[in-house]
Amino acid sequence: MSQVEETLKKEVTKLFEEETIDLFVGHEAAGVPLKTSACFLSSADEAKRLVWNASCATNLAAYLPQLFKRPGGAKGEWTAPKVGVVAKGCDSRSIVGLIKEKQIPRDRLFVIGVGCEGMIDRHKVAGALGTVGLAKAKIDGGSLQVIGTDGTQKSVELAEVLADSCRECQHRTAVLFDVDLSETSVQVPETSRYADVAEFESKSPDERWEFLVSELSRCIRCYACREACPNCYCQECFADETAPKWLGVTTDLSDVFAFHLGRALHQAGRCVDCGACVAACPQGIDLRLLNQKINKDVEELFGVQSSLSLEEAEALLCFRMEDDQSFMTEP
Amino acid sequence: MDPITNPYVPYPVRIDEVTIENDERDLKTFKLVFLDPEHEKAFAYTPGQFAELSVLGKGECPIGIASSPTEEGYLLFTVKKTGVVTGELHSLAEGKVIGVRGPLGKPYPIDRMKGKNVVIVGGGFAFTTLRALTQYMIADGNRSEFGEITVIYGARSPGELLYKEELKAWEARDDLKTIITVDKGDDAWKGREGFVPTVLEEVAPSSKDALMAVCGPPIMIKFTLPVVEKLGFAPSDTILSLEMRMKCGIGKCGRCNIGNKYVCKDGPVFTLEELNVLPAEF
Amino acid sequence: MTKKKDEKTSGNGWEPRIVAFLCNWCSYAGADLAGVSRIQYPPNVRVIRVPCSGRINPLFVVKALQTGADGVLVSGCHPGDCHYISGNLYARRKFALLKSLLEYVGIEPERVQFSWVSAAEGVRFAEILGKVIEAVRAVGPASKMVKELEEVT
Amino acid sequence: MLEVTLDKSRLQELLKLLGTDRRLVAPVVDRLGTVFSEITDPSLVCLEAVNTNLSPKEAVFPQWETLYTFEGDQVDKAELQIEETVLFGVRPCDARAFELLDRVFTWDGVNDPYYLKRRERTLVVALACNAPGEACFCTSVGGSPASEFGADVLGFDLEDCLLLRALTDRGETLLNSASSLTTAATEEEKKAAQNAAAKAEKLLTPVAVPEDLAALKESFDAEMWKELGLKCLGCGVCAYACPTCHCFDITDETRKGVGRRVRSWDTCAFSLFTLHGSGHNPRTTQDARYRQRVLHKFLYCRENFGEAFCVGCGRCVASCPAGLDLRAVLERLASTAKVT
Repeated sequence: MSQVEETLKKEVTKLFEEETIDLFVGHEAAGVPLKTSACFLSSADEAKRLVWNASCATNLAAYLPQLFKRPGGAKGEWTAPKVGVVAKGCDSRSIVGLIKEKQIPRDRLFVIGVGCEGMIDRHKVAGALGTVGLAKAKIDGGSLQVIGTDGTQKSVELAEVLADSCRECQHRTAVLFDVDLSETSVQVPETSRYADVAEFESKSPDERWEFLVSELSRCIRCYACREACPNCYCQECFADETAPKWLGVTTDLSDVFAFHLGRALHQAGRCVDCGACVAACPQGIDLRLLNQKINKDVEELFGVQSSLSLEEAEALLCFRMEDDQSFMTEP
Repeated sequence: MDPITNPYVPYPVRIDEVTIENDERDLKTFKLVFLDPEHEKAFAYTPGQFAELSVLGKGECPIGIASSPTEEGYLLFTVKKTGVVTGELHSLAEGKVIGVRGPLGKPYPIDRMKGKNVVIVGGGFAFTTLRALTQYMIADGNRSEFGEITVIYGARSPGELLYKEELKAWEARDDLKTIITVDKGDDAWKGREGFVPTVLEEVAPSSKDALMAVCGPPIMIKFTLPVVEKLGFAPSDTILSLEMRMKCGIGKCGRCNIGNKYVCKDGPVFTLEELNVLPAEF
Repeated sequence: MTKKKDEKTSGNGWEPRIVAFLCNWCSYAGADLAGVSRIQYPPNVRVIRVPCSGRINPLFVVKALQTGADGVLVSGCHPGDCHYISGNLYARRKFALLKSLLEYVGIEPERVQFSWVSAAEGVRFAEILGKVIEAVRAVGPASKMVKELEEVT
Repeated sequence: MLEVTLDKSRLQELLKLLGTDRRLVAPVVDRLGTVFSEITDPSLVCLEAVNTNLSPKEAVFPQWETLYTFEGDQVDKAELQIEETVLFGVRPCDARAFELLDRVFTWDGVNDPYYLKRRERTLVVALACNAPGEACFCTSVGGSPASEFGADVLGFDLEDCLLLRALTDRGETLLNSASSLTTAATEEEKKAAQNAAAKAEKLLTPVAVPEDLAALKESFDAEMWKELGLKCLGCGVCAYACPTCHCFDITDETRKGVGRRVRSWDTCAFSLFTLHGSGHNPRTTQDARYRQRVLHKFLYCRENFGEAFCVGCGRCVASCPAGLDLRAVLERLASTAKVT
């Protein structure tokens, strides 16, 4: 991926020099291995900060809406900046969704598409290391070499530590871009994108319930899932509303279920399975089980996947007379 | 759970009287009576302090105490209807039992005011604890402890003035200079018109041997402070009361933290000198 | 949050509590018609009138389950009959996803049901409601999703 | 100072004994690493856990707790019931955090009965670190891999045995109650413990923490907050994982006139944290909120309590979904502070 990183830096430098953009949103290295951070560049000479590797899991689309909001103290005329952004397949789909929902303006946005072969799930790496922390990591072909904080060395298959979303991802290049840096070699896996959900569906109702109870009882209500999600841009989330008060703010399981069911339902027809919520969760809860289930239903029932194009209406913003209603109760 | 030993448990109080204060009917004064005399004794307060009014099932809201401890047997709180708890309070009739948790926070520096002239400048419904302070100073036996007392109080319109009957009584007193103003009067209004800062400048109370207590909406404060400075009141002699989102009221929950101060326990009363060194996060 | 089942099932006193969200123009009128026509239907239902089935926020249903409803019935106008032209057709998509998701997480499918009932269908309303109540009765008191508060001493 | 040695082969017996008539909470292996968990099977206790996924503050300041229940306008008369607990295998940084939390919950003589009762009923058996975790920097904020603050007993992992040092009377009573399992520590073992701690200390990478409080105050208007505010997602991970963050919310939950008043974790990073009923918000932007968290810890707490509210566990660094690194922020603050 270092080749792409080089090209990316050059492209961004050019965009600044040609004054196509005022600001660029990309990934830069963070303080711990296998983690990156969003960065906000405002000049060509900062392009060297950019990185592109298998730890660029952040969905940068989540950062975009704030950039187009008029700042609180701004006086007089205010023009939104021209913003460049690097986008994986999932990021680009979120961008499409945000444009359609009028949270970001297409004409102030310059999207650099990149091909993606999947991002590393740090939770899985932590799990593989066990009781020790991660001191160093290096990607070496198809494997990941890790060194623990106690000096232990381990080699794990890269495929083993890829995020679940990435394992099943079938949109590995940007669906919307102004420049596309993806290589022709980007392979789409042959698995179904709903294999994990299908497996879960095959369990008995009580098994499913018990599993979700064990997952969701890990929730600490930090809302990292919500804040990392590009779709969660509500000024006031239903979970924070006090009139009406939908749910309590504690880790009472009923409230935790209500929160996560409510959030998943708000994502219906909008979730692009980027895995940002799973990656952000400090407790490693498999939130994808809920979101991807809805994605599966949406595709099966309404024949669409979320935010693949600017033209197609989102699933819950349209209907067909002949939509399925076999689930309805008849006398 | 004992309210005397557990600071999170409110004292039960009965609503004895509800007075609608303004034309918009979103300001009500609640007269509250303790159910247990032990609780009343434990609730020893000084003007400027506040309490958490508690409606079980809805929550709590911090409200300045509008009564003065010299008014024995009850507490007064003037509450604006803004959210869930205050909305519920406004729906409650006389006889209902609610909770009061406090007294909380630091009061007005009464000891420093003794022997001095005191200027009180209030605007709108923020007049509540200033009413408590005034009432305290003019109470029988206390009046002689203070020098000249000047009260300047304004509201948007005559109908929005708090404690209307009481203001009339104050105006009639000769040991208290009371100046009432409204931004804009109506046909029946015979009194003064004009914004509080302008009136303050006209009245021009002397800053010599005097302390000033100011409380009002942010916009009033903004235009009043330059006048206060012009009149020669030192920041250490200018006293304000802050409003801030609060939960615990006892310096734990962190919500009202500004700089190294917690408004609930270090305030809500601050001198301008103290506020000047705090970050502008209020 | 899993309620001890025996508490509520013990004795034969338990009756399912159903919350019915009915649209103002069709299903509510249908329920009303059932009433004025003296068609018997069980008293286990608490009706909440909404302007349109399109007004149903899935959170209404979740909240009902949290606060102790054993079953929820949502009913609106038949497709094509919506007072607001298409409110029920948008709603139908939401309902399909909600029903599927709740079943997927392990909540008994009997607990949350959807139907179309017109203003003229008093009999149909009574029949559907009866069916819902019997289905909920068969699965017993709700336990999953119910929020429990402590006893007060 | 009582110092005893426990052969590791007898660890299970010790844990069983500690857990008699008490709740035993200790680290166990989890799919993400290690977590504190209530122990029913002592064989699951993991001595190797360096930084558990979340801090053990939950033992004294749980994610949520009922302050009291009520019916109508009557508050429940019941007294607070708190179980006796022993926290085993707490790392010295986390134990030190208890000592810092004590100051908040007794500040100005106003005691928090819930925290204090939990604290009083919780015995802390700490375990000195032999190697640092992923983002550890305890020595830069006044701690050390063998810090004695906040714990009743401090243990040292010496391969085949544990050296256990009583730090409080309660700790001594605890060790005395287990005297059948232990032997008096030898000079050699004491020395080994000291060496292990010294070795661990050398493995830590120091972080420059701004010392000049006046300069730190100046940093309020620094440009860096804007950039950090853009990156910060505004979630509560850092605060909830932090052993010293203690901000909370109080809310009522009710049904049919019966209910409870609960307190639950909250954080200054949330956009609604300071929102007034009137709609006014003193901290409207994320940069103001991120700055509040950092300055509260490193400036305001130092002014109020004489110590920064950070024990250098690094959890906020390791778990931040935005990749924000408090260590880097401190370094930047320290260097700006020097310039000004």
